[in-house]
Order: sequence, then C-alpha cells, then structure tokens
Amino acid sequence: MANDTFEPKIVGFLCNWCSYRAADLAGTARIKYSPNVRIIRVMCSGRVDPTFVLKALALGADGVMIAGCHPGECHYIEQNYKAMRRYYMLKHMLRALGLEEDRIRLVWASAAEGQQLAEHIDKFVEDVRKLGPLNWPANWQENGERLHAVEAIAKEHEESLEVLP
Amino acid sequence: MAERVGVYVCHCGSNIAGMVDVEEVARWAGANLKDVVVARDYKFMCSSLGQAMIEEDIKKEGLTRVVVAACSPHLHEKTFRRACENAGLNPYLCQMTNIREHVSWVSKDRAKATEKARALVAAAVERVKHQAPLEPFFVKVNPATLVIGGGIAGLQATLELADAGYPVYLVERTPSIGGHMAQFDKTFPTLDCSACILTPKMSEAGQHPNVTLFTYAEVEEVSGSVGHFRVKIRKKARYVEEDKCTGCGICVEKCPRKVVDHDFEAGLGYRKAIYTPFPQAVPRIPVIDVESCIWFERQKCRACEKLCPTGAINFDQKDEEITLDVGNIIVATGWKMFDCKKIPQYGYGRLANVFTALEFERMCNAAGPTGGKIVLRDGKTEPQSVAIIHCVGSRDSNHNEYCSGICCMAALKFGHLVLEKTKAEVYSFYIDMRTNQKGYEEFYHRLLEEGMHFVRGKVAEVTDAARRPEEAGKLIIQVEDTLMGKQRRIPVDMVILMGALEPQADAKELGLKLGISCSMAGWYTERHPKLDPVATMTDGIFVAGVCQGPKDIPASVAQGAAAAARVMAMITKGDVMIEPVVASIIEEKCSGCRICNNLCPYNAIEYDAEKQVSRVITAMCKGCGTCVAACPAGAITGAHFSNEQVFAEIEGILWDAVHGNGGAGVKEGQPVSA
Amino acid sequence: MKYAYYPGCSLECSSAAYDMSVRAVADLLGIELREIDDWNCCGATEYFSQDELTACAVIARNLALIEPQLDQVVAPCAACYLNLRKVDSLMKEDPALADKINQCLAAGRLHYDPGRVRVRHLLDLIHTDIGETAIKDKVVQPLTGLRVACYYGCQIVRPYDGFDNPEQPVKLDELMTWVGAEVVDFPVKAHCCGGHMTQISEPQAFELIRRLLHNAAEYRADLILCMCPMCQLNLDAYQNRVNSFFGTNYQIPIIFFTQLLGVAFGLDWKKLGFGKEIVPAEPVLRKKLTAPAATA
Amino acid sequence: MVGTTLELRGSPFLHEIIQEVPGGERIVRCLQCGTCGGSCPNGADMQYTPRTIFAMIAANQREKVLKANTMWFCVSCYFCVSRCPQKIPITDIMYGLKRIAIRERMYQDTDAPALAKTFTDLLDKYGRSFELGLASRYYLFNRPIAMLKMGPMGLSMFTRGRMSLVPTKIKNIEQLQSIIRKARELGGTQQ
Repeated sequence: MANDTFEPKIVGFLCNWCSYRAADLAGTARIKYSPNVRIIRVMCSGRVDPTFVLKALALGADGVMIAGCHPGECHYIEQNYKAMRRYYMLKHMLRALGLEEDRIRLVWASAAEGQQLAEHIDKFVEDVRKLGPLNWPANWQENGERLHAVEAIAKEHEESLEVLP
Repeated sequence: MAERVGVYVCHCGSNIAGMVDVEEVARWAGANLKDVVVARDYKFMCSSLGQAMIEEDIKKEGLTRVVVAACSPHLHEKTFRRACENAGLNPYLCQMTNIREHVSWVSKDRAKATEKARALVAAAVERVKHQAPLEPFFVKVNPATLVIGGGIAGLQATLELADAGYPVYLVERTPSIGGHMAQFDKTFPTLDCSACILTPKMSEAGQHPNVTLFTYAEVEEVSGSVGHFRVKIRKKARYVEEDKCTGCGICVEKCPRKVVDHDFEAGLGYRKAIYTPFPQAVPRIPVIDVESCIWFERQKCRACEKLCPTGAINFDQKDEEITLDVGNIIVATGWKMFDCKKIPQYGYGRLANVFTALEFERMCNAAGPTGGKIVLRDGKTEPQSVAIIHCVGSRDSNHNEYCSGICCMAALKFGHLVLEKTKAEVYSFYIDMRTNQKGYEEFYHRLLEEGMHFVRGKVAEVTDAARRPEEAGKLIIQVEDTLMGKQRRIPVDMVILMGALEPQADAKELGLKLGISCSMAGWYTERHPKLDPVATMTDGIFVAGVCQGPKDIPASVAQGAAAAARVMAMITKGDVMIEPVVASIIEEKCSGCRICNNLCPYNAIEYDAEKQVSRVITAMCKGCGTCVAACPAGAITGAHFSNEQVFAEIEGILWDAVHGNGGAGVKEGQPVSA
Repeated sequence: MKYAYYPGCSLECSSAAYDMSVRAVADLLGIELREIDDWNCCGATEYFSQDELTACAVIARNLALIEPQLDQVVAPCAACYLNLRKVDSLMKEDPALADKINQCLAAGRLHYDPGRVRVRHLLDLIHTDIGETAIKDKVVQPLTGLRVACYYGCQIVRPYDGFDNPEQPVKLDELMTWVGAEVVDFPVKAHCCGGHMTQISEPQAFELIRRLLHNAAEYRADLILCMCPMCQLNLDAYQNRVNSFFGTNYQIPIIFFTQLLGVAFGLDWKKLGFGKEIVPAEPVLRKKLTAPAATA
Repeated sequence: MVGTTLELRGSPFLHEIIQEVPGGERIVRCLQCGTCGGSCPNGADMQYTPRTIFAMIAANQREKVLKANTMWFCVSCYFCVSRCPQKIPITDIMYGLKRIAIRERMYQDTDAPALAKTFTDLLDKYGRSFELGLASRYYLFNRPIAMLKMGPMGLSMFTRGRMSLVPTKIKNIEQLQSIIRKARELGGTQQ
C-alpha cells in the first residue's frame, strides 16, 4: 500500500449507547472499514461540545464525525436532537471560518447497525480524502492566536446553540 | 507531581495480535508517551495472570493510572477496574481503549491498524492523567417487580418471582392475561392442548397472594432508575366494578349487540359489546367495548346494568391512574401478526378462502367460532385441498428481513390438523424447512409420512383467475417448484398464510418510556446477544419472550424464568451500585441563565431562585452530559467526561499530527518512531 | 396546469386514438400539454438489450429538451413513462453514469440535471392533480351500466414505487367509478400483455393475450380499458389471431381510458379516435349507454 | 451492500454480470426461493427459470446461460423485481445477459436480437420508431412465411390509419446521431 494517496485523520465522537456499540458490532461481525477514523467515546452525542470539534480540527484532524442514536431512539430520550441543532450551527461556523463545512458529519447508527456505521465511515473518509488535507496546524503555527480566536467564536455562538423550548 | 501511568496491551490470542503489532505498540508507548512508566503486552490481559500483572505493577511501581488496550470497555471495563481496586487504586483511574472491535477486527492493513492502535493508546494515556477518583453510589433495591405483558413469558416470570416470595405487579393491556397462547389449539411438536397447559398458570397468577393483576391497563410513564423505578399505569375503564363483579356472565348473555371479534377470534367469530375475551379469561370480569355498546352510541339499552345481580355495571367509571414503586421491570410485551393485506398477490381480504395463521388457529380450536371444524369461509364446506404458504412477510426485504422462526413448525402443525380432521390434500410451500429444536425434525418426518405435500418455492401469487377449466372456482397457487425447476399452478380450496411475527406497533414508544432500545426491526435489544440475552442496556430492565425476537413457547418460558432469576439476584443482593458518572454545577460560575434546566430530559436540574443558580439532583442525573456541553459559562462538569478529559483525549488521539507540529506530549530526548 | 408532453412514437400513428383522446380530454380538464419539441423515440425495451449507455443517452435527450420553465413531464405510453423515469432515477443513483450520459448529451449541446423533471403517468396526473370533484363536475354522459375491465399492464405500476399498488392497482378503477361506470373485478389487471413477444414467439404471446381476454370475458366486461399503446395493440389487433389459434371467439373491444373519459365528458366520438380500434367499440357503447349525448 | 470478502472470490461469470449490470451484485443474495420463476408470465416456457440462471451464474456455467432462451422470454413486466424478497434487479440482469449474448453472438433459436437490431437501426436513422418499416424489414429478413400470415392484420391496421407508409424523421437527427456516436464511443459498444 505504499503510495501517495492522502490518508485523512478523522476523529469520531461516538455515543456510548448506540454508535459505540455499533462500532463494537462491526468489529464482532468482522466488517472491514477504513482505519482513518479514531474513536472517542462520549456518553451521548449531545455531550459533543462544539469546541471539541474545533479543537480536533485545530490539532490536525482533517475531519470530525459525530455519531449518535437515531432520532427518537436516544438513550437519553432526545439529547441527540440537541446534537443535531449544534451540528447545523457548527457547519455554519465552519463556513464562517472559511473551512469546508463537509469536514464534519453527523450520522445515526443504532447498536444494531454495525454495517451501516462502517459504510458511513468509509463514505466520510472518501469524502474527506477528496477535500484534501486541512493543514490547520500549519496555519495555527503561523498565527498562534488562531485557536483562541476560534474558541472565542465558539463560546460566542454557544448561547445561540440552545434554544429554550 | 507527575502521574505514573501503566500501559497494558492485550494480544487477545491472535484476535488483536494478528492484525496489530502489539509488542510495538507497548514499546512505543513506553518510549514516547510522557508519564508512562510501565508498558507491557500480554497474551490475555483479562486472564487472572494478566490482572495479577497489573495489580503487582500498581503496588511495586507505584502506578497512579492504568491504561488497558484490549477489547470493548463494554466487555471488560469492570474486570480491570476491579483489578485496580484490588491493588488499592480507585477504579475510575483505569481507562480502557478498544483495539480489538475498533481496530484489529475491522482493519485489513497491519501497518495502518498498528498506527490506529497507537493513536488510541496515546489518547487513553493523555485522558487517564486527567481522570479523578470517583466513588460509586449505592441504591436500595425495592423488592417489588413490574411485569409488562401477561402472555406466557410474562406469566412465567411473574410466577417464578411470586413463588419465591416477592411481590409482582402484572400489567396486561387486554382484558385477560394469557396472550397469544390462549388463542391456540394445539402446540407443536407434542400436540398437547394449549389451553390445558396454559390455563392452570393463568389461574395461579390470578389467585397468587404475591401477584397484583392490572388487566386492561397500560404503562403510561416510567421514572427513576434501577432499584427504585416509579411507574404510572392507566387502568382503562371497564365500566364494570371489579370488586362487585362475580363473573357470572349474565351481562354478556343478555347484551343485545353482537360484533365481529377482531382481537381474540381474529375476525373469525363474534363477541358481545360487553365481553370477556374467552371463557377461561383471568380475571373473569368483563369489559364494555365503548365502540360497539349501544348506550355509548345512542344513550339507550343498559340491559347489562338492569340485569347484573350484584350491581357491578357502572357507566360512569373513568380511567384510573395508579402509581407503582418497583425495583425492577420485566418487559414481555410479545408480538403482533404481519398484516397479510400488505402482500396483495396473496389475495388476503379479496379472496374469501385465504386465511391468516391466527384465523386458522381459531378455526382449529374446539372452543373457537367453528367448533374446531375446518371449513371454508361459508362456514360449512370442508376443503378438499389446502395450501399453506410459509414466509409471508418474513425473509422478505420488502417487509421483514428476519426469519420468524416458528412458522415452519406451525405450518407442520396445521398440516397435521388438516390431515387429521379432513380428507383434504395439504401442500406446504416453503423456502427452507427450519425444524431445529428438540423433537421438531422428527415432527417434520412424521408429516412426510402422513402424506403432506412439500413444494420448495416461495409462492408468487394466489389467484382466482382461472386459465383452464380444472382451475375454475379454485384458488390457484402459482409457484416455481424449485426442486423441479418448473413453474406450477396448483388449484386448491383454502389457503393459509403463515404471517410473520412482528413487534407490537407501539414497541418503540414503550421502549422510549423505559429507556431501552429496539433493533431496526423493532425487537428490544438485549445487553449481549449471546451472553446476556435477558438484560437490557438499562440496569433493572429485563426482556422476555417474543418482544426480544421471534421465538417459540419453550424459549419464551425459559427467557421469562431467566429474567425472573436475574431480578431475584438483584433483590437478594439488596442494593445496586450506580456509576458516579453524573454532572455537577459549580455555583460560583453559574450565571443562573437556566438554559440547562430545560435541556435535561430527566428534570434533574433544579433552579435555586434564592441563590439564582441551578443545581443538579445527583440521584436523578443519568450522565448524558448535554448540559455540560451547553452551559455557556462552562459551569457544569460531567464526572468522568469532563471537558479537560475529552480535550486531553483529542490531543492524544491526534498524537501524530500534534507531534508533527512540535511534538507536544513527547518525552524529551526520546527517539520517535513513525 | 402546464406539463411537458411526451407522446411517444405509437401515439403518432398506431395509437393515434390515444393521442387524440388525451389531447381532447386534457383540453377539457384545463391541462396544458406542451409537446417536447423534436422528441425522439425512447427505444422501448429494445435499446436496453443492446447497449445500456446509448439507451440511456437516447432517452435522456428527451429529458434535456424539456423547456426549462416546466418541471413535470407526462407520458401516456407505459414504456415511454418507464424509460424516462428509469433514466432519471439511474442518473440520480449513480453520479458516474449521470456524468457519462451528460458527456453524450454534450455532443449534442444538451445537458440534463437528474431530478430536474418529475416524470408522471397520465393516469396519475388525472387522478391526483385533477381529482374526484373536478372529474365528476365534467360528466355529462354517466357511464351507468357499462361494465369495464381496467387494465393497467406492467410498466406503469412496476418496478418504481409509483402512485398505485404494483400488484392490485386501483386508480383507474376509482376514476371509472367517478364517471359512473361499473368496474368489474379483473384480477389480472396488472399482468403482462406480452409486450413484444408477438414478434418473438407467437404461441407464448397469444397465450398471454388469451389469459387477459379470458379473464375479462369471465367477469362479463363490456370492454377493456388500456393505458398503454402496446397493451391496446396486442389485445385488439391480435384478438382475431388469438381466436383462430385457440378456437375461441372473443369479441371484446379494447379502447384507451381517455377515450371513455371523453365519452363521459360528452366529447365528439370522432375526435376521441373511435373507429380506429379493430374490434369495434361503438356498438357496445351505443347499446349500453341509454342516452348518448354525443353525435357519432 | 456486498461485503468486501466477495471482491476476489466467486465465479468469473458472476463478476462479469456485476460489471455489466447496475445493482448486479445483489445476485449473490439470491435465496433460491423461486419467486421470480413463479411470477414470470413466461416462466412455464423458459428453459431455465431466472432462479436457475442465478445458480448457474454462481456455478460459472457461462456458455449454457448465454445460450438459454430465458432472457429472450423476459417481457420486462417487472413482476419478479417488485416481488423478489432480496430486491435483485432481475429484469436488468436479463437485459445484461441479452447484451452479452448479442455481443458474442451466443444466442440460439431466437429472432429477438434481430428485432432489437432492426428497431434500433431505425431509431438511429430516423429518431422515431417506424412500425411498417420495422415489420417489413424484420419479417422480410427473418420470417418471410410469418409475414404472409400477418397480412390481414396489417391490412386492417392500415385501413384504420394505424400504420404509416413513410417514416417520420425528427428535425435535428444530426444532434441525436452525435449523441449516439458519443455514447458508443464511451460505452465501447459497436453496433
């Protein structure tokens, strides 16, 4: 496999109840998929703070995947809807920062959907591969203030992320 | 003071080592990751020797943190936490990372798999350094249990618990317990009478001092958690007062309104507007069906009320809400049959003599609408030929991909009953004959000898469009006989459709109330498909019977008993440990904006109006962390998933990228292997 | 209501009655049909059995020719309807194929974005977009007492998830009930007429045609309604040959559903193309319809 | 849908079909249930039912499959497709088999390829199909005796104005022809 294809680094935030178990199931079923996504377990997709995503991109990830239970099937009743709201906000922020919004993706995978999760991962890896490297660390080095600037934006937007019902 | 981290990389035989260079990962972690003082690989970390190795290192090397790179934490997190605890280390200072399910089993390239494993180990090491010791909570377990569903699985669970001396609340949606089994005539493969083996259990449950029955009732709301659930049930108005009714049946006899019974009789028979579903119903208290009662329709009649000798009829009765406190819940809600009209080419609903399996069960039943006679829809003609079609709505991606499991045997049972009771020829149209339990294959052989015809092929259509004179007036089965490789048209008088078992229409809705998940098909998901088939992901909630997946009566009974045994273990132990993964609010930082209050799905955050801050009610928090992510002031911390910990994990997981950018986290003066 | 109109080759000549009645009925119902300028043949089933890409490209030319301000195209012929829908859907599912097809179109300076146009069958349009009330309003000659067998054939209801059930469709049955006709049970209503089998193997083709005629006769249908030129041709033009092949004597008129709608709306029978069918329909209609409102 | 394990396994003919037909990889899911063969209006006259054909493809019986009459008896009614419990695009696979059989002239005892060729030749030339031209050319070359039998029917069609004597040609035939040329070039299929 010694060639020059770009291998994107992707961080995946998977909820403990559905997606992480879907990934476990993909393993148990020996379904092969791209090794590019590195998984971090959170209790719920609703726990994914927008700053996690930005931090990952700033530290050198080329893409971030958030995976949760299907809408209506959240272990915590409906917290994945909150993840969904933040996701659109995040895409908006990425655009504002001049980044490709497709570098983040939200997917649903129930604990029974190992195959589907694997397919989502393969698809996302291919899509990010097409986008090419993000190279944010390089930019960041040139301008050390950038991460702080981004974090500030995140904080600023955060209030608008949650709408009181 | 710097932490002292131990890293343990498991081979899992060749499960991990076959695809990941585990020795290299351990060597690399020891050489490159800051604060790692011990890094080892071992054949089976979960073995007692592996655990002993960790315990010894904690003591000898003074480890303050432990990272185990092995399988999924859902399998062995408890094992390694216990090992740490044994060696005097707080169990929450141990972090597992999953390099088996998430790496070795899903990768094809050894170098890339090894690289991914390194990143995961680095992430765990960075994270574990920020973890804090936590103390679990303990909750007392209420010895009362709620069983939802009074079919055979729920009944079995109820009786096991009740006989062991524990109180059980059994909630059943229909007016009587008994479930589908009460509708059946015979049970395969022994052909013993279904009612004869079921009704003793029903009356036992009805009379047991430890069992409280709530029939014609549904679960409305579930709160609390393992050990102390609070359940609201709604008892629908029967319009009959239970304490006054003696079950004499005069009201049913005198009721002037007769309607088709689509429930118990599957549409083949009738019931009155006031009815008990069947003679052996438990309890024997009738209900008034508001939809068909003349009083509710046009304020006339009340014959039942006038004639009831004990004055039990009460037209003013209202639904009643009852709150129950229980320690555990067993879900045994069963199944419904596939709507055969969804396959129009089989003609159900259009062609009179196409029957569903449930209709046919009722037809065979001596207590059923035809008195056990097998006749056509006209109620008198005996069929001369009967076709039984398997896999109607099962093993079909257009409907349900799964195999319903029981239909082959039920079809053989039907075949036997037709051969026994009529002179008809019987055809079975099957894709694969599945008879894989005790005595089942033998039963198949018996039917071969009895002269049932077996045609291997999924029926394409059932039609009344005759092509030849001999087909006129018949139902024609058009099928490819796959063993002959030829299309055939077989005229018959009666067709029985073996409809798929499907989850109850509201299975997802109930799952949501209980906080348990369903598979894509809608069956409740067990904790582990092999090793924990009765528990669910939610502690204190167990599943039994078909609601977890299609199964036959023996398996349902076994699972009901198993669920009861699990509940008894909880009750006997007396208390249950709760993971301390909860949120807490730092009052000084809280601005009192109350955003978190409405976000919490469990209403676990209250607002202190006096201090103008929000506060987490620890006992109610389930630790999802949504509030943590949402707090604009960063005032909420999620124990074991704090921002700090996740940030560190992100930094670690992107170790190679970060390292390319200046080598953050790298041991000084150490060589770095790529 | 404006729609692009793709008549297809059969409607030009062999099924002119369909075209005439479609236009007359559409006019009355306020449906504006704008014929695609310079459309070409859809290739029926024949092109797909030789060369898939060319088949798609030939069909896609028609989609690409649709005026930009129109977003729906209606095809009365089953094969045309299926082919247009199939190419649009293949292009949606497979971007690589869409790209190839567009390269072909580019050779003719054309382009088509999959999904731009929604492909509809005429029956769907009349049943859904016009609807029961408007149809009933227009009836001047109720078809009371006329027993019709509604024949859907294959490709309008399969394989795509369409507007009707693929096994036992009902939309034409409903439409005919609205105009007062008596719809007979016709279990083979979505079975195959044989398509081009007549050209390949006559015994098989005749058997397929016989099954349909036999079933309609069993249910004492006065006539069979078609919505596909191929079905009409097979059942009508081959009816006598089927009779001589099997020694039967079916005389069932086969007409297009739009012709009968036209009759119910009181339109001039000549303008609806009556007289072009080989088994004549007019005697049956005259006998059954008590007070013919239209002139012959 | 198909797992990666299939990539390098199975019969070469199976892989050929997968290449030829969009969605053809679903063949591997065939349960051999026979819904297709049972549903087919011509099923009784097929040498091998579609189900059998799939088993033969899996067994790499290339020649036997391509010489079978199965695909030529397919009338594209899509009953099998809409009923198949495994959602196999059976009709499209039949088209694929016809294409391979025509390319390699493997077909036997059928005039269907000639009909298809006559049809598309006329389409290529005029942009419209031409029934009289189709009928006469096809019958003249392939079934002269059958043509005589057709006589009365053709006549009654003609007297009712349902058969034209001259073909219609579309205005911009050059445009259509350049599209077709490009398609042949990209598809690599020469007629």
